[in-house]
Amino acid sequence: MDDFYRENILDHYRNPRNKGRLENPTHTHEELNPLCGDVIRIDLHVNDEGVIDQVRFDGKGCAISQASASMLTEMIQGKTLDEAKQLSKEDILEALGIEIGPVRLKCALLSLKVLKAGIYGLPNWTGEDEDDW
Amino acid sequence: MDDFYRENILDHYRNPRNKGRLENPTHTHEELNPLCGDVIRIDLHVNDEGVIDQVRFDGKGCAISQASASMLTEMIQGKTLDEAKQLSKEDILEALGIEIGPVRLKCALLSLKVLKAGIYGLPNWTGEDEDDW
Amino acid sequence: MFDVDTIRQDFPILNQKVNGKPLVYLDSGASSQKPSSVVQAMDECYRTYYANVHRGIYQFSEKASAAYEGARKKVARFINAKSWREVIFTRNATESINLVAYAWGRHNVKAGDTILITEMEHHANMVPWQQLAAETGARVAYIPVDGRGYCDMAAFDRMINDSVRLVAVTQMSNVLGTVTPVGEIAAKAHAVGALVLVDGAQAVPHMPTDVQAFDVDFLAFSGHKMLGPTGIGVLYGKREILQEMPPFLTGGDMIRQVTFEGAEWNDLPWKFEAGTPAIVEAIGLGAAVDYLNRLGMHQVRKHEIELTAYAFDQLGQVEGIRIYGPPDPTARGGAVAFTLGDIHPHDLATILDREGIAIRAGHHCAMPLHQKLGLTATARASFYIYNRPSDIDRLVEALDKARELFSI
Amino acid sequence: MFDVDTIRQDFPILNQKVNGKPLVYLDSGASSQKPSSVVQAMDECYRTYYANVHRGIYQFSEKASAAYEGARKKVARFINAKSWREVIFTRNATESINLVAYAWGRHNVKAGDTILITEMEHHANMVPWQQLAAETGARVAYIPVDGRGYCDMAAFDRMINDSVRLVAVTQMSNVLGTVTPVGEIAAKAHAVGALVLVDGAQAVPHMPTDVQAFDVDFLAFSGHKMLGPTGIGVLYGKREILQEMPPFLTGGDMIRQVTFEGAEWNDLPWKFEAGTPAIVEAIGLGAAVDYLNRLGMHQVRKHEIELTAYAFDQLGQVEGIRIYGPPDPTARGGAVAFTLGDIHPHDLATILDREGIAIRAGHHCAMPLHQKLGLTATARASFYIYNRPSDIDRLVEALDKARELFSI
Ligand SMILES: Cc1ncc(COP(=O)(O)O)c(C=O)c1O
Ligand SMILES: Cc1ncc(COP(=O)(O)O)c(C=O)c1O
Repeated sequence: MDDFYRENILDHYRNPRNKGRLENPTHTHEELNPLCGDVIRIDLHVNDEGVIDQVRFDGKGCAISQASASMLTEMIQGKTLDEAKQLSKEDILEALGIEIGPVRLKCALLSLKVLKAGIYGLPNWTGEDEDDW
Repeated sequence: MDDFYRENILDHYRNPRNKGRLENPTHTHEELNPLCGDVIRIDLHVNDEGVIDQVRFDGKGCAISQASASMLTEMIQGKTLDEAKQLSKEDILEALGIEIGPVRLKCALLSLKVLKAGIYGLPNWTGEDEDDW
Repeated sequence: MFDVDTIRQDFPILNQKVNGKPLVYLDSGASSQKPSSVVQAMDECYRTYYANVHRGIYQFSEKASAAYEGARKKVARFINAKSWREVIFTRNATESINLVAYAWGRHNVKAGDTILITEMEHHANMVPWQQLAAETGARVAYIPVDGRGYCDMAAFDRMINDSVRLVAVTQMSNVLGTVTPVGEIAAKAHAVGALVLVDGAQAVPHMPTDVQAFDVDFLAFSGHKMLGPTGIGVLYGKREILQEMPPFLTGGDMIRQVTFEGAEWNDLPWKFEAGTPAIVEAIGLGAAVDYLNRLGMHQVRKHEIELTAYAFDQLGQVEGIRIYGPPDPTARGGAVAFTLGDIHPHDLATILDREGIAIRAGHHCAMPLHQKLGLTATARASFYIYNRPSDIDRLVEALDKARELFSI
Repeated sequence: MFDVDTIRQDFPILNQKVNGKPLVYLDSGASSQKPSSVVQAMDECYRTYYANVHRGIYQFSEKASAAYEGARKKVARFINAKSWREVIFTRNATESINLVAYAWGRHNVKAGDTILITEMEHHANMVPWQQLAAETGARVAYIPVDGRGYCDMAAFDRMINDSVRLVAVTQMSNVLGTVTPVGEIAAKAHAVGALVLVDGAQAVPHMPTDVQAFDVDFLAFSGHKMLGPTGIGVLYGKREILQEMPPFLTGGDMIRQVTFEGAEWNDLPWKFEAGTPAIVEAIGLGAAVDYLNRLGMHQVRKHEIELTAYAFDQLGQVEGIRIYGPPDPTARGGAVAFTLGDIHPHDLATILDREGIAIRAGHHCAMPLHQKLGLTATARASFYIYNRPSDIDRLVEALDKARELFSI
């Protein structure tokens, strides 16, 4: 076998970090991957200092979407909302550490889309396509 | 030049036989060639013996459609309606005496279509396509 | 006669490596590959006699017109239509169905009417009817699929009544593979005065089709799933019905006469073909029909029954696999949907791709069916004339690797 | 840079004899020939990486998807759209216009509203509006064409008022050649709150197009007239407007989610692309755009102005000829309609065909314009990048023969 499904990815998939829901989120949003019907929901709690002190993701999906969501929660936990907004497609891909085709890219970026589209109020952010020309 | 526009055709085109209208036709019908908007109308008078004793065609069109209409009137004049009904695509083509492509065929058969569709009451007779398979 | 190795010589695309492994193409249900003769027929047109059709009074145009209309006649014969005038070229099966929903549906379906479809329809044969219902106040009712994946004919018998205007049903499910009894459905629908539209997108490429024997009113299918090019589809409709329908798209070619005040429509089938048609694609589809005729559709069906039987045998031995749809290979087509343990079908497809094996994963444009099955997605392997038992062996090997990787 | 002899090497089809005479192809207004690179781009797809797009998780499908979406981006840049999401692939210009008539028109045009079009529209940009008017109780009003073939802008100024919902106008007449001032028309239409649809079927292949500079709301055109394959057309629409429109055709690919109760639509542009699209045709169109970009659209336009000027010069000397449309070659495109004495255009086309010259004869899908001109048909020669002055010389010679034969 090759190294597409790296240890790292399978570990996050089998043992997702921050999985579940928050009781009192300050931000919550979910998005669907129309390709397959997978759904990811993210709950955030931002404290008075503007810092994301709690984060949970929920949903069902493939190893790529689940692992990247799990990684994403680790990346934004403890950041300010503004810092978290800087998160880019490249950051996610770097965390996954694999080359990814255009279709599975939608899986990889689904959780980022939840953040951008819902929580940051960018409803038209589509994950990856917009600036690509 | 070649022999597509034979003497015969140009003669019928320049000097059409039986051109005009009848005062008291027993049958009258017109059809349009949707390809170009050309129209041909045929008036018949059938006498008590069932014989076509008068025939006129009217309309504007190309040399092929005009010449074939002119020839057609000569072919049916003096025939019974039943005899005239036997007239086929092949009869017209033989009279024209040329090889004709599928598009101009519509011009060549427009007057026959007027007869078949209107005067013989075969509204769905389309000239040439139907049986061709 | 039917020899896969010989057939494969006509499909050089299959003779490639993907990710270093010999390609195994198992996604013909989504779209088939094309034999060289189809690509050549199109090339020949572009390189030697291309022109717009119908109105051109010069050699290329006359030749192109004859080829285009000749393709229509080939298709008409292929499905045993009574007349070539009953064959309308569209872009794909989806457009064919929408044509009926707009041009027939908007004028014949009213509030209170029922449109009967099955639970296993492709979105193409579901959403247009949902839209029609939403606009007219009619309702869509769903013929259930039973536990084994068959169309529940007892339920159909209860549901068919004179409120039903149309029964729109797939002839072969693109997920479960199920072949439906369209002849029986048509007879019962006609008995209550309903029309029948058959979605033949999956069936027409894979088994003999006879619209007169089935006595269906409309049949929709796509060229690209039956060895033909993209950009061309077919709507068959009974002549009397098409004749009564108003046009769908309007513009050039579909008119007899236009004035500033309005227009008169052209004869069938051109009344439904507005604008410059997919000329070269129709010619390509004609060549595809020639190819299938040379093989013989009964032989094609036989080959796929054999492959499907082998697939059930071999896949059935993979631990953790679950296969959907009827297990009887004579009651189904060669589209085999499955899941493997809790491995997401997307992951499965990626793993298989890295082994050179092309399958499809997702909802296959049948979300409601997946919802009913309690799934968001399945993996699907689908077969065609160029597939061999060894392709299935390769699939099974790769599934075993996936099980290892995901430790199931 | 722009060298016709070099260009002609890319069009081997032109290097043939017809009826024993070297072919002169003067019917690009109906459909253009295709350079080898376009046919090759399509062949390459079919022979090396063909698969259905969007949902396939394997290499061919990913490559085909990238090529298909890449073609969209090429087209978007070619017309200077703000976003590739504003480019919808259809079958042809006719379908593009119908899409607007159905999905925008049925929801935005009411009884008493006006749709303003010109007298010289192609049926494709006339009949859909007549149908919309008939269904909604709106009316179609016709901007007159003046004696020289120009759009009567003074009349337009009088006709444009706030009952007008849409101005639908050709950018270049396929009969008169007239180029219309679409920028000015758009500004005045927007001033009264009307939208503007431009029929670019004849213009986009032949001159630079900038939808942002023109500020048009919709632009429709066909691939087959601009070196691309049949079976593919384009609808450009402003994003905000497309976003608000309901879908037209429904089915797979254009949905985000379907349940038994209904559906949610996909993002732009896919919301308007139901079913398997014309994948390979889009790729071919992308290659055609590449070809045109290499030549440069300003150069293409310049070449055609020169040819048209030469055609007016030479044809003008043929006794008995009457040429229609503006004589100023910078105010018109290279579609030149004419009549010769009382020779019927059909006869003319046949005579020319026998000399190896392909022109078009008929009403060119503009019957109302011909009615206004008092004609049933005209002959039309139309030029493109591969035509040369000597083609026009051959045309003139053959017209002289026709005059002899018909003794005029
Ligand atoms: C001005 C104009 N509009 C629209 C069309 C229709 O194009 P298509 O037949 O490709 O849909 C044409 C082509 O004949 C045209 O010349
Ligand atoms: C059963 C069925 N119906 C309809 C379609 C739609 O076909 P197309 O996308 O070619 O319009 C498909 C193809 O996926 C299908 O499998």
